[in-house]
Amino acid sequence: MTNHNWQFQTEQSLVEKHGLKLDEFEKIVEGLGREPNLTELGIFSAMWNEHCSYKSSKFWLKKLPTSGKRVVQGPGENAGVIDIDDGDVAVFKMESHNHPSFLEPYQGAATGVGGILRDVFTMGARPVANLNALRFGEPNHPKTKHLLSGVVSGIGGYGNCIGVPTVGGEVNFHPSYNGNILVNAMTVGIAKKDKIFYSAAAGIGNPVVYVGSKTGRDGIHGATMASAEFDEDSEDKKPTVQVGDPFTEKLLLEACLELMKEEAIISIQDMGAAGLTSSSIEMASKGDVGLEIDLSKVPMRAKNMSAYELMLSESQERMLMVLDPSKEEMARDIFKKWDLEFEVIGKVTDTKRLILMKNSKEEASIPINILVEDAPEYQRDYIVQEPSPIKEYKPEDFDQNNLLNDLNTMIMHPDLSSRKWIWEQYDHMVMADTVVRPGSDAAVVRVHGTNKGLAMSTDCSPVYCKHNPYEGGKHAVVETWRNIIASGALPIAITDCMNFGNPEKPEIMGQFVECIRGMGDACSKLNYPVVSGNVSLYNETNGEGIYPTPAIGGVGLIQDLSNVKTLSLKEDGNFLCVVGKTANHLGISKYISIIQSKEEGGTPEINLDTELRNGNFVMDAINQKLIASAHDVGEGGILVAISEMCMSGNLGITIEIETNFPHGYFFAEDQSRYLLEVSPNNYDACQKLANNNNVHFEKIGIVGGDKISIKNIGDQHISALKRSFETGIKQISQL
Amino acid sequence: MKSHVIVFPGSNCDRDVAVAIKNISGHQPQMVWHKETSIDQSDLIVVPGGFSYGDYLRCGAMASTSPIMHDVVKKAKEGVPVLGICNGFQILIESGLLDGALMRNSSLSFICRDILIKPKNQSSVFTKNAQVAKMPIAHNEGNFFVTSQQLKKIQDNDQIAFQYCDENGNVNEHTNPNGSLENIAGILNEKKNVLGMMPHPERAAELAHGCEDGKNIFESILN
Amino acid sequence: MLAKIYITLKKDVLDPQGSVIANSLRSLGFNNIEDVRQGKFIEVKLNTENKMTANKQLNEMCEKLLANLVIEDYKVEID
Amino acid sequence: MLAKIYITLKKDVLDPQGSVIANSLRSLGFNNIEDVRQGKFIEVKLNTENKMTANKQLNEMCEKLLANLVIEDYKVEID
Ligand SMILES: Nc1ncnc2c1ncn2[C@@H]1O[C@H](COP(=O)(O)OP(=O)(O)O)[C@@H](O)[C@H]1O
Ligand SMILES: [Mg+2]
Repeated sequence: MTNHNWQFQTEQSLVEKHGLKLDEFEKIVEGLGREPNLTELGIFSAMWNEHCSYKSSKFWLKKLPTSGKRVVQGPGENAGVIDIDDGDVAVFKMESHNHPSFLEPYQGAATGVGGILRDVFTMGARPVANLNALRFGEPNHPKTKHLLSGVVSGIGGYGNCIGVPTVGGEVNFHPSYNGNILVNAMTVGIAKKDKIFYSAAAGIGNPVVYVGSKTGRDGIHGATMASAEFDEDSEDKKPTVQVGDPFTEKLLLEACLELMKEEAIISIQDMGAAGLTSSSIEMASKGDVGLEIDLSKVPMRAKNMSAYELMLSESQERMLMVLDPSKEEMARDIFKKWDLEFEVIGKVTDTKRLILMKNSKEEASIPINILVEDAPEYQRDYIVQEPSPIKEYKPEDFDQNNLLNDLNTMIMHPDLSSRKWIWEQYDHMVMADTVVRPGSDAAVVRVHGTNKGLAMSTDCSPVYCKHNPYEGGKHAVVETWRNIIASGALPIAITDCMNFGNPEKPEIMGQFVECIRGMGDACSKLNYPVVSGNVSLYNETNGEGIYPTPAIGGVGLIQDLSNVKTLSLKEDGNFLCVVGKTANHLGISKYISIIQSKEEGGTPEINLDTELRNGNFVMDAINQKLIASAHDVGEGGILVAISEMCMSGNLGITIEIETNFPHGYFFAEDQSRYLLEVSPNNYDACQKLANNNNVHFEKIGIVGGDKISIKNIGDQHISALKRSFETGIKQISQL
Repeated sequence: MKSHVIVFPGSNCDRDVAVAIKNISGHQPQMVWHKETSIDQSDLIVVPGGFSYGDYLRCGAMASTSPIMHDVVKKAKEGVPVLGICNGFQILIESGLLDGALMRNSSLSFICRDILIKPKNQSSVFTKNAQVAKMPIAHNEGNFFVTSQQLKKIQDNDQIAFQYCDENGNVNEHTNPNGSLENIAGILNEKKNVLGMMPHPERAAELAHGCEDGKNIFESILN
Repeated sequence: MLAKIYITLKKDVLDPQGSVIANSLRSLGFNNIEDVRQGKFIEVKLNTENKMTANKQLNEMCEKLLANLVIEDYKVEID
Repeated sequence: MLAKIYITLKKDVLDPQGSVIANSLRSLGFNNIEDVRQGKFIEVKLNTENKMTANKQLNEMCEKLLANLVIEDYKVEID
């Protein structure tokens, strides 16, 4: 930053408290031709912060592949839209609510869910599924129990009440999140392709309508407190934590969907972060028009709210719409029926400015383009660090007599144990279309009234990303791809939530750049574009960044629900086969971290050609009805994956494969692998299909009994394994 | 065959139960908004699950004061079969059609999973063909409570419809998901034409749900 | 006029929430806890000056909606 | 010793329950309701006779467990 001789009336400290750099302030003055007043400063601060402007990330996000045959709407709207045939589309997005959830886990997580639901139903879709991606600190960190139970009950509290099933997610524990947990929420909705709603305002003179809850002093930018204007009775004016009201959201959802059946809405935008500010500016900017808003018309919950507060309040469960004036009364009746606020607060103008009035006084007048197009954009310096070196492990370093004990210890660990304690607190069946419940690879939700379904999964391995951001970025994408394939679906597109530390540090920016590059390569190769996403930077405590965490949410389509696969073993006598080669890559594996308490050895690499071949083979084999059950091999390696199949199906297995490096074979985290249960009748056909496609396919055992028996090593009862599996996460809640 | 499903603000299993009834009986039930004051002639009134009024204050309390509930109570007293599921059960209790109270689960957390129930009463229109059945529960307040005198009364009068059990029909504390007195999962009124139950039969009503045990209850009323 | 309403579980009704709170408090080191019961505290702002009618109204609100008399008792206080 | 603890939402924090209860009461005909706020009322039985220490303990309980200070205020009363 240049060294200024501060020549402005506005206090320098006030500008800083609004998170604006001094040269950014200069840019504002230049654009306006004068200094901004406090309300305007607040508006710029909100629009130009990282969250709204993507100023550090935009340049790199543009590199992601975002188009494809099925993409109806890529990034840039409230949510992405993909074509799922027959005139139907799936609408989805993932979003972070990290900081609020750390401050108040229940409300933070709940309002996170509420926010992402609105993003999806704003587009005209009925939400049909919620997922989440959660990261907490170490299991025994003093805060973890409180945060875990608060976040889980907050997610459930909101989703259960509004009646959208929470069907999946992921959760990890790692010390890098001790002071900065991650709560990423994803919603998937379904709409008709010809009934999608967008945010661009249009029609000069058309009414701008506010609907939903009243506005209070919820979550107003911390800067309010600091600004001189609020010195007297400042106690009263303290910004407050947002509290979620899922009941009102349910009413808002039904009212909006009811109104959307009529030809009344010209544009619609939910009020999310930076509330009325970002929603009104977004509408105006997309539509290339101006808006004039009378703030005294905004329904208020608290007394004496200033223009500044009204514009920056983050009260939940609110929407802004531009209506066809001839439908205004009809719309009002619908909202009245649902007991919701409905207020015309302004109109569309041709000034291309945002003009705010309050009690006939002009409170702000800003050209829209300087807020949006002229927003700062940075190409921050970055350093790409050398990935951690790959370590070769040798059989001599391991005692094969401990192998089954090690397995037991691993599946008891909160990172690998059953997540049942979590998903049993979520209503994962409301709407009665959940075909595959949590606990398998991807969840499957039927498209209501049809025989097709959507498969969905969220994934990321931050440890992989930390030690090799490029491979880690690839991995996060590919892991959802595999999960979706293993459930019997065709993967179609992803959403992402990029959680990183401070981008002003070159090493962190380097992680971001490399993760994006990895994601982009995987998406391009797999024809699996990014249609929406969210960036959360500055996740740091005491100067320490979190591990790079590009959480990915993938969605796939199953044309015929009879092809759905789960990971439960189905039948005695079937063969268990592995797809993909195992090369004893133990680096950064769960084995090394849980059993040896080390984090070393290098991230496994993914060959995207092999990945594509193996995935296509599994899809073909499922579509040809050759497969009884399927599971991808993920963290923990083959033996953990086999255990999951056994425990879920309550069936044992005899593993016949012989290896001179059992720990390597059974716990390695080599990529691009799946386990398939195949009946003896279909085995030859599978083998042939694999050969024709140059895919490594190998029988490793026979299903049956109530134990996992490994030749030359020993036995483990499934019921004992299950007891260990179910303690992991539950234990934290009992700490 | 005419059936009605009451819709309150915050109901969220109204569509699910309507779909189940349509699939099983072939007839589309009529949805009745809570602000209406009367229901046409009906062979079955369903008070569905969900979070009427957000479950704020007490589950079912505010819905039980809705305008439509006068007529539901009246029809119930005239003998029309009334089925309350989950939040519907809570509403029927709050409206005085059924005895007892539904308190917070003893685990203090929401529980969504499959459970097994077995019929205790086997003579009502709802339970006459019932057997041990698997279906999901999904609730925060399903912990059934009555005073000891009331318990004796509902026992003597054969009003206990379902109890939580295991595969073999054993009823004990290990098969009790929420702390309910006597493992009670559902109860009937004195005349046995009103049933309230916490489990969701409409979520176990077709192959895609992975289990069809819930159909039995609808079939025995509808066919 | 501001009224305060206290809703408590009847004596012989089990209070699962209260017992969990009691246990949590004990495990935090508060060993002298004998019992905890959790109830509701509702503040109602009424537009009236007449205490008598207000009192009558508030009792009616409790009977009709705020309390479940099967399991709960209530008490009304007017400032 | 019996102590009473009142936990209420901070003044400007949204109380979704309170507003729905208020609407519900209005639709039952109580038209003069201005506002309703719902809080918690916790009764704690402590095995001690010393009011001073009890008071200190109870405040600690509120800070550590009973109240969520991010959104709630609390008040302790000893009989
Ligand atoms: N936070 C959560 N909420 C709901 N379901 C979860 C959550 N975390 C994990 N699950 C479910 O648990 C199962 C296992 O998750 P995960 O370990 O991430 O599987 P995988 O390694 O196959 O990706 C999946 O069905 C997933 O949807
Ligand atoms: Mg997963």
